Amino acid sequence: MIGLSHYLTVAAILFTLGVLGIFINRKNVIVILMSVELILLAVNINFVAFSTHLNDITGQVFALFVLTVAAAEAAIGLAILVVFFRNRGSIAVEDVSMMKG
Amino acid sequence: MTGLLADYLPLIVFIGVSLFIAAALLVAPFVVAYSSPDPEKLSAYECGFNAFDDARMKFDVRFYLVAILFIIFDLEVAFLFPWAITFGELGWFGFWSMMIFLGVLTVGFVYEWRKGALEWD
Amino acid sequence: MFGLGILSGLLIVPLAGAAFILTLGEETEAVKRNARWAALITTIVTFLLSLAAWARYDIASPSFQLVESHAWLAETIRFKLGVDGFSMPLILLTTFLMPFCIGASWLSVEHRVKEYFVAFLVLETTMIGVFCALDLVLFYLFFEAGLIPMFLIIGIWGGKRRIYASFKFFLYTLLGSVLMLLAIMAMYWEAGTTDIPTLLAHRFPVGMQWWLWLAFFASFAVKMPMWPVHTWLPDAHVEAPTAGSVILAGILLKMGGYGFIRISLPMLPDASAEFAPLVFALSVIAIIFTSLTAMMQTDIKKLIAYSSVAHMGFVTLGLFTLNEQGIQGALFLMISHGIVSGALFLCVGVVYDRMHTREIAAYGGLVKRMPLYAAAMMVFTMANVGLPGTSGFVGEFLAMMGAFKANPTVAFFSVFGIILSAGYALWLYARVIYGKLEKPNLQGILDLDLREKIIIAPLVALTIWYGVHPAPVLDTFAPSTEALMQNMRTALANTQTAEAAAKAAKLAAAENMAGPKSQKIEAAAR
Amino acid sequence: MTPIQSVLPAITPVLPEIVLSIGALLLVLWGAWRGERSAESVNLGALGLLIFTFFLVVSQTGQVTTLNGAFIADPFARVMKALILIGSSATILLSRDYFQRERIDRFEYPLLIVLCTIGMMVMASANDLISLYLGLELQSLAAYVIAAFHRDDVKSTEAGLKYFVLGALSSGMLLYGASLVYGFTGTVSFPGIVTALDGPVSFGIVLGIVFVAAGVAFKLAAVPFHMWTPDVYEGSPTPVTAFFASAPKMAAMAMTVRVFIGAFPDVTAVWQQIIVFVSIASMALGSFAAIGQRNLKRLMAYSSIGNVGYALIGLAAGSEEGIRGVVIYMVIYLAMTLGAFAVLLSLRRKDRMFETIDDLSGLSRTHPWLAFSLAAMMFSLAGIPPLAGFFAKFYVFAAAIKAGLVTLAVIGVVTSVVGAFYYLRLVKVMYFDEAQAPYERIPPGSAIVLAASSVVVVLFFLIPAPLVAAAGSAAKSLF
Amino acid sequence: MTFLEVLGTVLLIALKSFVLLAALLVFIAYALLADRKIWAAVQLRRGPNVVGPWGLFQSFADLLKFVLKEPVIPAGANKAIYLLAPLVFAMLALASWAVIPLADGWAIADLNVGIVYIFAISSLGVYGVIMGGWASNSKYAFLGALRSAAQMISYEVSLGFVIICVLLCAGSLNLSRIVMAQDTALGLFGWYWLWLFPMFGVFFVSALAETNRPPFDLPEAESELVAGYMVEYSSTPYLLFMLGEYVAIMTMCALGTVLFLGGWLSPIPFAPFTWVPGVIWFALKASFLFFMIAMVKAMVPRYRYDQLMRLGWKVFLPLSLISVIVVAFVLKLTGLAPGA
Repeated sequence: MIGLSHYLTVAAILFTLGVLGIFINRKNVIVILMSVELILLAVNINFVAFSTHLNDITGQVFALFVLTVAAAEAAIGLAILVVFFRNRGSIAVEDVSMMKG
Repeated sequence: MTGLLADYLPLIVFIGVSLFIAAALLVAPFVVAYSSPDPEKLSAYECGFNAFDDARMKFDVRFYLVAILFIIFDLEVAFLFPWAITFGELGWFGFWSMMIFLGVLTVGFVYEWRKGALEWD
Repeated sequence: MFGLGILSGLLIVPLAGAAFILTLGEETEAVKRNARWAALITTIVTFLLSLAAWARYDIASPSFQLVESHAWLAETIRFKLGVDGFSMPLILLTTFLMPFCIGASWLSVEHRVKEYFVAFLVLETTMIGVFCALDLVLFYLFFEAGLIPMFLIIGIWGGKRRIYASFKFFLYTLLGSVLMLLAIMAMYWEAGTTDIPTLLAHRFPVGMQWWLWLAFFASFAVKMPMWPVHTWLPDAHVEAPTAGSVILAGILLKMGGYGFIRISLPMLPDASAEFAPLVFALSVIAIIFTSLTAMMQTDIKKLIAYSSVAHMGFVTLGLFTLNEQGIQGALFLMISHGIVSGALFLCVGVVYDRMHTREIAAYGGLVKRMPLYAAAMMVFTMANVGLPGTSGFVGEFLAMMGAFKANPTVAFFSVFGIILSAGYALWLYARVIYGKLEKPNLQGILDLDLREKIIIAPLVALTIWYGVHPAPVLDTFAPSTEALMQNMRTALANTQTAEAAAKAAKLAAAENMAGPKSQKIEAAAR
Repeated sequence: MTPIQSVLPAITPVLPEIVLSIGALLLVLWGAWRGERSAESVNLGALGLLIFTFFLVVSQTGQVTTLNGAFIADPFARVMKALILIGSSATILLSRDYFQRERIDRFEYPLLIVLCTIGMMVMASANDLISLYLGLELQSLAAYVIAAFHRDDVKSTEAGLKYFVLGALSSGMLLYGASLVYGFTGTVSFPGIVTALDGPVSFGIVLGIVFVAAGVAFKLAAVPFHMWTPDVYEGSPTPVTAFFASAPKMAAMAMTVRVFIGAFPDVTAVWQQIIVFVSIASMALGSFAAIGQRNLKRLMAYSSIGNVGYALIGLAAGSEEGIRGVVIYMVIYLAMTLGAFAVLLSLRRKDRMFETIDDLSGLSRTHPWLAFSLAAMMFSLAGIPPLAGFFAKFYVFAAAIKAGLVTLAVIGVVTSVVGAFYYLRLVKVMYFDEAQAPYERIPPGSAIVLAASSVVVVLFFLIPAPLVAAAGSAAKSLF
Repeated sequence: MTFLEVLGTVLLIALKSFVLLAALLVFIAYALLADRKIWAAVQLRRGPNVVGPWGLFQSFADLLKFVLKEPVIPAGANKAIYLLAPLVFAMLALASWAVIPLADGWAIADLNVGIVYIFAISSLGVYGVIMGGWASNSKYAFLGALRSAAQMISYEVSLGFVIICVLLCAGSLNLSRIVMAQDTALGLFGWYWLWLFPMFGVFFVSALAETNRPPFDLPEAESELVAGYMVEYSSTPYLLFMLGEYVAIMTMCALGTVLFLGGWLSPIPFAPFTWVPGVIWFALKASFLFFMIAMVKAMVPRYRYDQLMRLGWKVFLPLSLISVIVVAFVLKLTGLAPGA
């Protein structure tokens, strides 16, 4: 049967994919936004899995908050991306490089 | 079998069946229908001109705006669902919490309205 | 007045003068003049105030006097001021030298006059603060704060390589003193306070004294400066304006010595005794090596700078002899060197103002055109060499005496230093003052004017006066020195007893350990 | 499952946040109603609101938790909130002139600052992971937007984008850590976590703490999660940079302290090494990387990285003295940063802003007071007494020494000497180099901020007791 | 439970699902015909009348025609996504029907979150549209897809608020329970269409917009956009889009029936009307809604796109938002809320 550890493993894999997606991705900023969502998704899996496992509602409440914030974050991320695109004419990652840090 | 599975197994089966029907319809003409492609037939519709660039062009930023507005408002709806079904059991605290929430939402809405985010032209 | 005592007054008066000068408007000729006079009056008032403090000071008492204490960072870290036999003479030296510095800068500083005098007055406050602080944090505060005005003085009004010199000066000194800060904190947690009188009575564990001493040493050695961390000094001296050099050599260098006598020796007696050989070695190297270096110099200021390093070697040597003569000598040497080296830099300033060069080779035969100058210079050179009859002699002689008592070998080597100093100082004098007046541009050089006479005359008088009658200064030092020595002797004795006891206890413990162990082995064997 | 709460929770402890929120909403409506003409009035309104809230915060006393234990109002929270409010108000003061001249003085800017401030205040008062996260996000989301506020400027939007991407990543890390902590302790409330951790520590908890620490380090801009800082600081409009360097730093530090001292006080062994490492790395990078910078905003970015490293020394000590040191450090850092940016925002000539080190050349000739203030800030940042920066370092180093972290303290002082080098360089440029054409008159907002922060920095040593006492009681409330 | 038992259950469900879907598709075939007939009647035409008596087999003939037509995949298209799009669209449209209760207990999956499920599934329909428009690699298709998507999501928000109003009254997310909550002695006057009449109106119009029905059929407006996102499609891929749209329309009718028209309940709550099987009432009500939709198509002129968006965001959204607040207040003050 599928247990807590399976959920945690899936979440860990998703989380890793998300982080790698941000760091390794060299093509498109949209992919980065998606990676961020992936990370939050992994976190939510964790929360809900723990919540069920512990028989405690808090985790699900947290997950709901995370969802909300994720939406707001996506909205703002997209907005900034649009503004950037208007100025730069590109959303390729290598073009986000006016300043080298 | 757990209750969860009992609830959702029919759903999965149903989706499977509808997928099957749709897929059968999709595949059917490739199996039975006559086919003779030629370049003119396969070119994209362009009012008689040849397509001069990739069709996936830049498009109006307002579509993004609609998408963003949608994300925000649709999510608020998601918040309202649990509140609505436990509405009777909630005390005044729960009631006013959501009213404040909706109030904030309204303020945001007014702001968008006044900023012209809801105008299409 | 406002619950503030005379020492606070000494800190506030220069600051008030600085604030007044700051309020003067755009830099016009009139404003420049006003700034000069304001600075001069402020420093003279400060000097008079310090004389008033001196009048109230009871020379016979070894304890801290004129103490005032105000709430500050915490109950145990207070704004506490006070003076004793070590600090009072140094405060007087500071306030005494300041008017001369102002006078020396009267005409030579032409641009940004306001800021110049502000920097000097702030510097004066910090220097007085160092000498009268009775709290380690406060001490550190003033000790470090002096860097800022000095940095600006060298950097803005200095010579060609002023930026290099100012950075080197600042960073060297800062690096040394931050370690001191850590040591102060450690002392705070150990003793629960940073109050200097309390700490003087506190016995730090011997193991802790070690690294505390090293941390303080890092700071004071740079400030002194001791060999091999002295390299900032020649640069700073050469680049600084005349008055800056005077203050640097006259007072700032004394802070290191003051730190040793105020903190390292009395608070960390065991470590001081332990590390004395190290200090001796460094001092002797400084005396001989820098004296030799001084001989090679072609720049007058640089030569005097190296000679300062050498003289400071005598000071550290004297301090760490850990006997009355050595310490007294070192202290006296600090005062004397403050006057003499200051005066020498002023003399260099006199010719520099006229010729705008400090190359030794550019001068020669000045005695023909500047007899008064030559005479004054003669006195200071003699004092620098340490000839009897000048103030330089008393200090060096006492320090050597102390050194002979403590470690004859070291004393023997340091004698070379005196010989060498005679060499470079007289050679310098010979090359600049004597010889043929053949340089064409020296033909028209003028002797001391009234301002310069006013500045140099008191210094000449003082140099000779202290040389023949050193008693007032020595008497001031005496009670505090005695108290210090008393304190150290008991501390060292205690440590020795404690060590012996510990050794005994260890032996006993080892025996006890052996007892059950051997029993166990026996039991096992059975 | 807890029963649905029907009793109204105590709202007086949350009053400052509520007032600020309601005020913000009213300002939104006012701004929306009046359109672009309202920029001026919204600016004033936001400023008044922040100041009013400041007094509200200061007038509160005692130590209470409310909102089901999610929110705590204690002296620590109050001090940090007061700092946050000061930082935000000062930013608004600093911004007006700049935004007017750049013609981007839209009324949203002060509003976003206010919203961001609400988030930061929640962070300072968070007593469980949920409120912590919500506060953090409210702060971050507003911050992303204001970073890209100059929306026609490539640099600004790029800064916003970078800030967003890395900020979102860091929130993700923090959340992942939070989920692990929740899973292995069964609770999200800080006191609950303390109770749950009373025993052997599982690997899951350690992992959770590591991720939380990473997220927190991101928000603090501490090494090795600092890489966004220089770009974001350089790209954002200068007043926004001033904001980022001030108030959010306070909030991030408050959050860090809340998490580590509030939730994990008994597992110091797990996180102390992390904090020590982060602290050392930040101090070192802050000092060495700054040396090569020409751009003042980038320089301030590295300076802020270094300063966070110093402040973290206090946290690493993990003691009451340490936290007191952190609080004092943040107060003084706030004054120094705001002062430095006030100067930076005054470098304007013929509608152009100047922001490289060379533009400061000879400032002491043309603008003596400006140069004097900036020099004071720089000496203070370098930690030279008697300026306030010295006391900031004094308290954190003292705490480290007491906690036995001598190596950390030694590294700290050594890097501070290295740091002194580049701060001195600025003084050198201003005082030793040739003068340029003078700049325009200092905008009044900058003048006020500069005067206030100069007074704090220069005269702090005269009356340090009130601040030290406040910081002491703040630290005490956490132990 | 053995493997065989599981297999048996699955097969049983599959059979039920198949029957339901077959019935639905046949129903839609005639609904389509009815649509055309009504339209024609309004315009005083006859409509389809060739295939079979009164054109009764017209829809089946159309199906045959589509299957036998040559499937054209444009050269520049992204083939996989191009074919996946109609599949996804049709499948999602059909999937909603799993939870709709045709009568008491007549639902394939009587989910306790049924309404959320429908809400979620119908939102996903946008993906099919976007995929199709993007994969076609044609300007018209792409623009049409964007406009279609924007329109669909714009109205979904107010639809959500409308549903919240119903939920406040019903107190459950389960569709059967929502129907049961309308089962009062008042009969058809106890249903929510009366009590929430403005919401019913908003729902009806939103349903039109949500399904791209006239007068909101802008994305595929023949005169401007030559069939919008479907412009490049032919043969059964095209059929699947059309089918999906009609299924979605029927879903909306069914949903309207459940939420506002008392589902399978008899309008007059006593015998002999209660003897009539619930599914008949359900079909009648849904048909009535479909008739209304068809009439709208026949009678109302098409909107401009900006008018459409304005209506969605500036009229319906505030209206439904205020309704939620008003309904909540009324329920709270009168104590009528379920479970109070």
